[in-house]
Amino acid sequence: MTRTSGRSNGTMRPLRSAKGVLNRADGSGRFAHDKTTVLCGVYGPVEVKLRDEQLDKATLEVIFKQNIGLTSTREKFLESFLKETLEALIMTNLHPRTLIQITFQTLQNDGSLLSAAFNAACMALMNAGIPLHSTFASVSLCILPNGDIFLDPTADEEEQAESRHVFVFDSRREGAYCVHSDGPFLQEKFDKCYDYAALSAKVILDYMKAARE
Amino acid sequence: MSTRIVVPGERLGPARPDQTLQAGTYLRGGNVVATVVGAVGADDQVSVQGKSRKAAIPTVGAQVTGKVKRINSRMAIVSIMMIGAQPVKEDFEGVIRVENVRATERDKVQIPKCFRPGDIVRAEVISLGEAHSYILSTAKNELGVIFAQSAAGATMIPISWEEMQCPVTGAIENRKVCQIENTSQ
Amino acid sequence: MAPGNTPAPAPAPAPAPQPTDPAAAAAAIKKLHPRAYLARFLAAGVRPDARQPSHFRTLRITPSAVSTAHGSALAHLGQTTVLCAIKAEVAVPALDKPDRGFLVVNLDLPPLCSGKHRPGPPAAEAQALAHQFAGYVESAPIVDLAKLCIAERSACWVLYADLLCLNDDGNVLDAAVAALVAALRSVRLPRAEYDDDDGAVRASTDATNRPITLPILRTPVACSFAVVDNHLLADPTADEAALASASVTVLVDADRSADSDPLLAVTKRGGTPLSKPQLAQCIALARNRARAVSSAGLLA
Amino acid sequence: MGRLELLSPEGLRVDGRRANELRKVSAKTGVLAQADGSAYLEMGNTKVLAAVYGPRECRMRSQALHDRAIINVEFTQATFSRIERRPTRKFDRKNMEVQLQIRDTFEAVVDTTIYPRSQIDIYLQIMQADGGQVQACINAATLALINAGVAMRDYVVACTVGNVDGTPLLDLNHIEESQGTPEITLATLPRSGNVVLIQMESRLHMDKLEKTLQLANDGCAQIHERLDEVVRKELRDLVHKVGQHSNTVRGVSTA
Repeated sequence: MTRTSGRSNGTMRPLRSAKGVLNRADGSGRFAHDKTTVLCGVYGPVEVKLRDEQLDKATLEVIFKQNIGLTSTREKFLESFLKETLEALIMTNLHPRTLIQITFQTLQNDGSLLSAAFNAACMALMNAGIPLHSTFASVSLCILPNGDIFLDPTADEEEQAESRHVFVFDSRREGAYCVHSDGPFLQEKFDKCYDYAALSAKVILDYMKAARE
Repeated sequence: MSTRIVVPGERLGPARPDQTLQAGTYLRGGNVVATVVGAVGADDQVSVQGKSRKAAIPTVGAQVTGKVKRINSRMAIVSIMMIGAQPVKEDFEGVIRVENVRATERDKVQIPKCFRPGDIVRAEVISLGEAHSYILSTAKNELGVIFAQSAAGATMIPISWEEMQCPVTGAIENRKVCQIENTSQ
Repeated sequence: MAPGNTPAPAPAPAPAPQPTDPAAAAAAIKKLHPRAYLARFLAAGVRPDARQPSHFRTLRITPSAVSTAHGSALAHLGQTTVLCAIKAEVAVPALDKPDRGFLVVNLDLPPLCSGKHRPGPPAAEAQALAHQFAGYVESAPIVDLAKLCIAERSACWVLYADLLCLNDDGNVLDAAVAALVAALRSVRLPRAEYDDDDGAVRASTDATNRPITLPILRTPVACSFAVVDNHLLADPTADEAALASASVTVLVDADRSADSDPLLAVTKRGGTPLSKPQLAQCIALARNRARAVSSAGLLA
Repeated sequence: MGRLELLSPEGLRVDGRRANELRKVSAKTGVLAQADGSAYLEMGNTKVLAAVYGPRECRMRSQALHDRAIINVEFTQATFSRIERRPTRKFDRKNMEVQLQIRDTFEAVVDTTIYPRSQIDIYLQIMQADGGQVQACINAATLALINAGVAMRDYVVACTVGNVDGTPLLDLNHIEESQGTPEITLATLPRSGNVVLIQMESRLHMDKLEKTLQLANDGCAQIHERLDEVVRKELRDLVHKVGQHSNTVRGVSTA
């Protein structure tokens, strides 16, 4: 099976990014895997509502908006997923009893949306000067019914795939911060995806580093 | 077992004028009546003790243990986690006002020199307060901070009634310390 | 372990107000220093409920718990209890899938099930959990939806699977998957016929008409783990989950649980990065669990 | 459609009961570990689960009363509780009305003054509905409150009664309810004989009322007997356990 775009299975789509695109936010970033584009704005640390205040660390609030359709439980799931992972990557203990608000807006969705969101978050958090334990990057893959593994799939490819996988790695490469795989898949293929994702995450991190300079 | 078991609404016996009503009972038409399920105590002390210990809420005079949630110049806000020796399932909120921190030199008390967020304190409920939290006091020797961590994250050791020391860095921090020795004897 | 998640060193034992009673002292430590309380157990290689770190709680299934439904089951995982009831209705198939029926799942965590949940719209956490659950059901279908079609483009079955958590003592997801699978297996539908003339669906009047069971494709078993201070705890209770820095859920097929068989889903959320061997350990434990559940005949 | 014969010439009802016969009542308390108190109750095919949380800090502090606890009742019917699936609606007026009725019923009997500024939540979940949901909820809530150790002046027991052509029928099921039968729900405090709830939304001649209410009262007495049995049996079991592990058992202390 070949990919419609003429890409090879292990090639990512062209990456594009921009930082500081929102002038009212404390930090912002836009990240695009070709057509899939997510904009992320970071506000904070700001005052937190008493109810959400935490003694020893900052409270994160993640808001995810799609470009089309009504909000559903899908957004809540993505928000909780992003929040739990970002909580581990941001040095929240440096800003106790404050709020860091991270807002995502999908500009266009052509597959690998969650990965684009994570990558946009990394750009925006760095832009906002929020201390991180490390930079991070996310990679999506999918496995087709014939066993081919496609890196950075488009929406059509995700639709045809038997299983879909999202990974988040940090620059220290200690392990996966977040894994979400669904659909039937073999463990050996999963292991392969893990390795591909770890390698590709490094490529994205290098790209981010270059984009920063 | 000779213990008599009663259920809510069951008559325990006629009320006598010299008697005070015990927990778990009420008066109905000259009789003492149970309000909870349980076993009846000795017959001169008509009382019922059921699972009501589970349903503990702070009362005036009760000793409570809790964690300091936040402080400001006027008060420390405490999450009440235990009433007496009984852990509560869900925390209640209480405040220690600056004038209730200690018994002497009340006008010199500075909250940040007595409590820090995260400290575990023992206090007494002195009033149910008005609209908001339970009003607590630590103005007794056996009340105050019973557990605190230093900036280095170590459990600090009390060295006087107003100081605690970090065993790792040796740094001394100010607290309104609870004198545990007195209570455990 | 990420530096930000490093737990404070285990504090000294909290002085209990009445140190005479050891049970009361333990209860006090559990309440005031939950992390230290759990850490002490884990240091000794056991958990507060006497389980080994890799042990799951006992799964029990009470089939056909609701007589007003076409199929139902009550799943108990320790004290966590989830009820699943399935009602079937007839509907028109979707335009893009004219030969398929529907399975609509809905997982609800009402305030009844835990002191955490308050009345009103479901909390974000509960919604996220419900979505994760629904996502698993969609990406690894349990029922062959093509067999739920009564007449192409005209009529099909819709199975509404309503799951209600009755008691939330952690790991609702695993219990919910078990309740759903058991309930789907207990479904009995009347044999239905589509009448072309008036467009009505009627129960077959055939004298030998026997209720039909659902075409089950697989038996997913969800196995969740919590990471607490670098310990991997299978099937966490609510107290353990509250202290966890990361969670892993592995979905395996109990009918095909050999090492070479496919997995159905892997989700790892939260802090603490997990390496490939750690993930592999979760997967191996999950397969063991699925085999145990399968050999106990719980979901047959 | 002709009216269904609710009472046969032999005096039997659609489900074979006699006019003054209750459905089978069975109950169990302490069924939910997370709740402070809980009960599961079946009256025939009407099945309800009750959970009590509290007394605990008021969720909305502005609602707290300085001299007594507030009681909050949430009543929900599972989507699968009836023959027809019905999706749960957020603000169902009928449900809210039931919630208020049950709340008022228990405010009259729970000793709220000993829990100032706190809140007691009673969650009622109908698992199966076959008529008489309100009576089942009240009976289940009584058991759950007793199980939680919340102080009550007496049990509250509830019973419904209908009237078909002058004959009072005890404990209507869904078929009987849906025939437009006049129906009264009565909740009483069995020991003092006080009535805390009486509800009727249909037409019944004054002359028939007394006889109907009398039957409802008899029904309440029967239900009280059943609930009392459940409570005492479980308490006996607990005391037995206390006897076995002498001192450290939460619950009943035999001081």
